[in-house]
Amino acid sequence: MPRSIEFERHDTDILILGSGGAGLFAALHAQQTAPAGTRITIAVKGLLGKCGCTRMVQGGYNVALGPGDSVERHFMDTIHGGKWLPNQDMAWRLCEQAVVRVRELENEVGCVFDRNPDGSLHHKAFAGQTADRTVHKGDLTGIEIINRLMEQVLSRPVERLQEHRAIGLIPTPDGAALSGVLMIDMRSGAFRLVRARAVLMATGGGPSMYRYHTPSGEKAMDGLAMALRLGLPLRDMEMVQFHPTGLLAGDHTRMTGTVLEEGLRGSGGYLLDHQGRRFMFDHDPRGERATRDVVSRGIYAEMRRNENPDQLGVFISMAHLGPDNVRRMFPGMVKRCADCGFDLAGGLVEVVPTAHYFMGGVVVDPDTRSGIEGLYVAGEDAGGAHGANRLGGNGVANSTVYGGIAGEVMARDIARLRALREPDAAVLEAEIDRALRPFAQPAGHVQELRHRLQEIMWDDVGVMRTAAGLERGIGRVAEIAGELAGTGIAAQSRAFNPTWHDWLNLASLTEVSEVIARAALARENSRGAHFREDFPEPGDLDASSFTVARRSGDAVEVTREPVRFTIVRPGETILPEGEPETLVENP
Amino acid sequence: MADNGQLEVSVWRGDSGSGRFESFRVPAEDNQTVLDVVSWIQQNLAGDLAYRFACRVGMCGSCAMTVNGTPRWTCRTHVKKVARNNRLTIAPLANLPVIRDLATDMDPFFARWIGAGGRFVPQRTRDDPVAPVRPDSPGRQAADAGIECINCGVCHAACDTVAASPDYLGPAPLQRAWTLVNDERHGARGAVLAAVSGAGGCHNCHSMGNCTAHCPKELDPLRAIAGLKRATFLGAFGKEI
Amino acid sequence: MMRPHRNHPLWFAFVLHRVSGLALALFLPVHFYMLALALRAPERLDGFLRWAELPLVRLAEGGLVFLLAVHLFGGLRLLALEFLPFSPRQKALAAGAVSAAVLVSGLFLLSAV
Amino acid sequence: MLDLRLYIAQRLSAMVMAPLMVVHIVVMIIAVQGGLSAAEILSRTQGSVFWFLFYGLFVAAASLHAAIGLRVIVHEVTGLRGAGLTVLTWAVFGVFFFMGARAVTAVTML
Ligand SMILES: Cc1cc2nc3c(=O)[nH]c(=O)nc-3n(C[C@H](O)[C@H](O)[C@H](O)COP(=O)(O)OP(=O)(O)OC[C@H]3O[C@@H](n4cnc5c(N)ncnc54)[C@H](O)[C@@H]3O)c2cc1C
Ligand code: HEM
Ligand code: SF4
Ligand code: F3S
Ligand code: FES
Repeated sequence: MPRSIEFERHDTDILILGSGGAGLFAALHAQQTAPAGTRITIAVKGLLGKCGCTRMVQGGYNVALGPGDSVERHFMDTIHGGKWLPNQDMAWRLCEQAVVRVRELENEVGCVFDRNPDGSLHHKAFAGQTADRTVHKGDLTGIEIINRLMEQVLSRPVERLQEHRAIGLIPTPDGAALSGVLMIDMRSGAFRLVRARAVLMATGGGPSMYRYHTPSGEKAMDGLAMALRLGLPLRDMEMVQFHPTGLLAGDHTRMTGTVLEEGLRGSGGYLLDHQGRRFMFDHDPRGERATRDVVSRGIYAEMRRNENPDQLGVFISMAHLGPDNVRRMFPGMVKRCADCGFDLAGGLVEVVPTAHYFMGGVVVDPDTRSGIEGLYVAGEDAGGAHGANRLGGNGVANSTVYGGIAGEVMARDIARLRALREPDAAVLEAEIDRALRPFAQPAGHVQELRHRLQEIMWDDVGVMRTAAGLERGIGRVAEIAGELAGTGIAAQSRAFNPTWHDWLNLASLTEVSEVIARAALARENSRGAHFREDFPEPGDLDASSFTVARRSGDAVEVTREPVRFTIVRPGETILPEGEPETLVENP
Repeated sequence: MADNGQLEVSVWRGDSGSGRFESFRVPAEDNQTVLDVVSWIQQNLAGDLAYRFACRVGMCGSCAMTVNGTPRWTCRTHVKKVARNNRLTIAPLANLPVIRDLATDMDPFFARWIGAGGRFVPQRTRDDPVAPVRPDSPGRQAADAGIECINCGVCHAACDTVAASPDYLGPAPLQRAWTLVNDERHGARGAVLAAVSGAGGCHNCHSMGNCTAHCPKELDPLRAIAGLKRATFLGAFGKEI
Repeated sequence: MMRPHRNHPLWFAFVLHRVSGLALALFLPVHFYMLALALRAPERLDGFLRWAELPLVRLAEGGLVFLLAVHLFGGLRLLALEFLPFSPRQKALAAGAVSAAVLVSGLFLLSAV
Repeated sequence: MLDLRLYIAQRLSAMVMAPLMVVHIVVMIIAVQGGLSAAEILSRTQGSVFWFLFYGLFVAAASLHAAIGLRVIVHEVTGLRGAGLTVLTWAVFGVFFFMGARAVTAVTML
C-alpha cells in the first residue's frame, strides 16, 4: 500500500465495536451460536465493561413481566412515547424480546434484580408507562448488568482489543461490502486495520455535543460519524432526549451535566426558580411530575426568562420531604451530591436539562443488518426503535435485546460471508490522513473549541428550536469544523495522548452536530424530543414521516420517508377490547 | 480555597520502566474534583498526560489513582477533602502495572476476578421463569452486601498482601466469589470454594482491612473474605455451608 | 515508609500480630534451649535463672509475656473474626485484644516485683 | 502462599495453643510470685504425665504454627516460593519440634 504511515493488521471473524449492553451481549451470543473455532474480537475505546452508558443505567429495564402487563401494552406505550414515529417491527421485537432477555440476564448471566418480599421480581413505575414495568437493582441497575455480562465475556474465548478506538469503517474497493475497521491502538498510538467477516457497530451514540450532557466521557458519536462518512443513511437525527435534571456545578467540572435521578421529582421534589417559586404548574398540570420533554422545556423556558446573572439553571428542592427521609430514600444521590459539595437532602441543588440519549441512528432492519454487507448496528447507534422519544427503561432493553440478536445473526451469517475482504486503499489512506491531521497543524486549544460547539448546540439546536436558530447553528457548526481542521495539538507523541482523542472526539461531534441541525430544520413540526417554537404542533399523525440523512461528498442531504404502520395505526390500539387504558394508579 | 487561587499539583509521569513527579499550578475552583484537576492539566498544560475516566459519577471505576498517598476514585473526590496546604500529589494506582503516567493496566486485576471463580454458572435457561429469591434470606443479604462493587481496584491497590504476594487474588475478586457462594441460583458453588482455596486464595488475607477502610462504595471485602475462610474451612470437614 | 492508607486500627493490629508472632518464633527456640539445659546442665540453668532476677531482664521477660499475650488475644480476635458470626465492630475488638494483652502482662510484671 | 490445607493446620494449631497458653500464663504468674528456681519448676513438672502431654501438645502445635507463620512472612518479604519455601517450612518445623521435644523431655521426664 502506498503509504508512509505504517499500520498493523489483524484478522478475525466477528468484530464487535463497544462493550456496552449491545456489544457484550453480541459477544456472548456470537460465542454461544457460532461454530467452534470462530474468532470473536471485541474492540473498545476504554476498558472492557468499564466504559459506555449501559453501566450508568440507574432507573432500570422495561420488561412486560409485571402483574397484568403484556407485550402488547409495552408496545403501545413505546409507540405512544415515540409519537408514532418508531419502526413498529423494531419496537415490537424490542418489547417481545425484552422478556426473554431479562430472563436470560437473571437465569444465565447471573444478574439479580430487586425482588418483592415474596421473592418475585419487583417492577416500578416509570413516567409515560401504563404499567409497573421497570425491573431494577436499586438505582444502580447498569452496574449489575454490565458487571455480570463482563464476567461472562471475560471468562470465554473472546479476544479483547481494549483502548482501541475505531476511526473508520473501511469498505471494499467496489463499496459493496465492509472490509474491516481502522482503529487506533490508543496505548501505543499505532493504527490497526481489523478485517472481519461481520462487524457490529455498538458504540452507543451519546449526544455529548451539548453544553450539558449525561453520557460517559469517552462517548462522542464516533459510530454515527463513521457511518456517515461511509454514506449510510441515518434516521431521526433531530431526536435528542434531554433529561430535565442535570447537575449544574460550573463549566470547570466534569460533574456538570450528570443526572440527578428521575425519582426525585417522582417522589415529590420541587423545582424552584430563582425567586424560590414553583414554576412547573405554569407549563403542565402534572407539575414536576410531567414527562421528561415537558419538564425540560419548562426549565429551559424558565432559564431564558431568568434575569439573575448569578443563576443559570433552576433549583431542585427536597427538604420539604424531611432531610432524613430524603437521605433514606435516595442515599446514593445524596452522597453523590455531598461528594461534590451540595446538600441535596436539606438545601438547594442547581439543575439544568442535560442531553441524555440519542434516538436517531443508522437505518437497520429488525435483524440489525445495515445497508452494507457485513455491517450490523445495535444499541444506541441504531435508529428506529424509539422514534421521537425513548421511554425511560427502554434504552438498556434496546441495547441488550438487539445486541443479542446481532450476535446470533452475525454468527449465522458468517457461514455465508465466507472470505475476508480486501480494503479500499484510498479510503484507508484518507482515514489515516484525517486522523493524523492535528499533528500537522499549529497547536491550538481543542477544549475551547469543544466548549464553543457545546454552546452553539445548546443555544441553537437544543431544547427548543426555530428555523432561524437552526440555520444560524448550521453556520456556526461549520465554522467550528473549519477551525478544528486548522487546529493542532502540542503533544506530538501518539501513545496514550488524550488530547489527540479529544480532537478526534470533537471531529465526530462536529460532523454529527451538523446532521442533527439539518434534520431538525427539515422537521417542521414538534414531536417528542423535537420541539419547534415556530411549528409547535405535532402535525398529522396518519401522515407521519421520519427524516433520513445521508452524506454524499461534503454535503448532507435530508429526505423524509413515511412511517409504515405495520402493526397499529394512529387512533387504534392492539390491546384487547376492555383492557383499561392504564394499570398505574397515578401515571 | 487557595490564597492565591492556585493549587500546587505534583503528578507522576512515566511508564512501566521509570518516572518522576512533575509540578503544575492549577487554578482552584469551588466545585472541583481531583479528576477535574487532572483533566485541566491535560487540557491546558500537558496534552499527553495519560489518565483514564469514563462515567464521572462513581459508577465505572476507571478513574482511581493514588492521591496524596491514598488510593481513591478521583471523579468523586472533592479537592477540598484531600488537598493539604493547596497541595496535591497524584500518582497511578499501586499494585498494578503502569501503562503510562496515571493509567494502569487493569488486566491482572480482572484475570484474578475470573480466577476466583467470579462468574455466574446457570442452572436455568432463558426459557424458564425467573427464580424466586427472597430478599430477606440470609444468603441474599450476604450477597447483596458486596454486589455493588464497581471493580475500581482501590482495595487492590490498598492491600499490602496484594503488594507482597503476586499470586494473591485480592479483596475485590474474593468478595465477588463470596457473593456467588451465597447466590442460591449459582450452579458452581463448590468450584468457587475450590478456586479460592489454592495457593493464592482467600487464606492469604491477614484481615488488615485496608480494603474495607478505602472502598469508595463502603463495601466490606474483609468481611466477605472472612466468610470464604469459614466456608472453605467447614467445607474441608464435609460441612456444606 | 508509613503510608497514609495504612493509618487505621486494623492495620496496626495486623502489624502487632505479625511482629509479636515473629518475636515469639525467635524467642521460643531460645526458651526451649534454656529449659533443655535443666537436664544436661542444671547448674547453668540456675545461673541463668539468677541472671533472670535482674530487673532489666525481668522487664524483658515481661515484654515477652506481653508479646505472647498480644499474639494470643490478637489471634483469638482473628479466630473469632473468621469463625464466629461476623461482627462489624472489628476496631473495638482489636482495641479490646490489645487492652487484654496489656492487662495480662501488667499482671505478670506486677506479680514479678 | 497459604492454601486451605496450611490454613487449617495453622488455625487448628492456634485453637489448640490458645487454652494451653492461658493456663501457662496463669501458672507463670503464680510461679513468678514465689520467685523462680530450676528446682521449683522441675519439682512441679517432672514425672508428670499431665505436664508431659500439656507441653508436648504445645510443642507440636507451636512447631506447626510457627513454621507456617514464618513461611508466610518469608514469602511476603522475600518473595521466596516453590520448593525453597516448602523446604524452609519443614526446616523450621523440624528445628522447633526437635528443640521443643528436648525441652519437654528435660522438664517432664527423669
Ligand atoms: C446516566 C444515564 C442513565 C441512564 N439510565 C437509563 C435507564 O435507567 N434505563 C434505560 O433504559 N436507559 C438508560 N440510559 C440509556 C442507556 O444507558 C443506553 O441507551 C444504553 O445503555 C446504550 O447501550 P449501548 O450498548 O448502545 O452503548 P454504551 O453502553 O454506551 O456502550 C458503547 C460502547 O462503545 C464504546 N465506543 C464508543 N466509541 C467507540 C469507538 N470509536 N471505538 C470503539 N469503541 C467505542 C464505548 O466505549 C462503550 O464501550 C441511561 C443513560 C445514561 C447516560
Ligand atoms: C497462643 C495462641 C496463639 C494463637 C491463638 C495464634 C493465632 C494466630 C493466628 C490466627 C495467626 C494468623 C494471622 C494472619 O493470618 O495474619 C497467627 C500467625 C502467626 N503466629 Fe500465632 N498464635 C498463637 C501462638 C503463636 C506462637 C506461640 C507463635 C510462635 C512460635 C506464633 C507465631 C506466629 C507467626 C510467626 C505467625 C505469622 C504472622 C503473620 O503472618 O503475620 N503464634 N497466629
Ligand atoms: S470492593 Fe470497593 S474498592 Fe474494591 S474494587 Fe470493589 S468498589 Fe472498588
Ligand atoms: S486489605 Fe488485604 S489482607 Fe485482607 S482484609 Fe483486605 S484483603
Ligand atoms: S470516572 Fe467512573 S468511577 Fe470515576
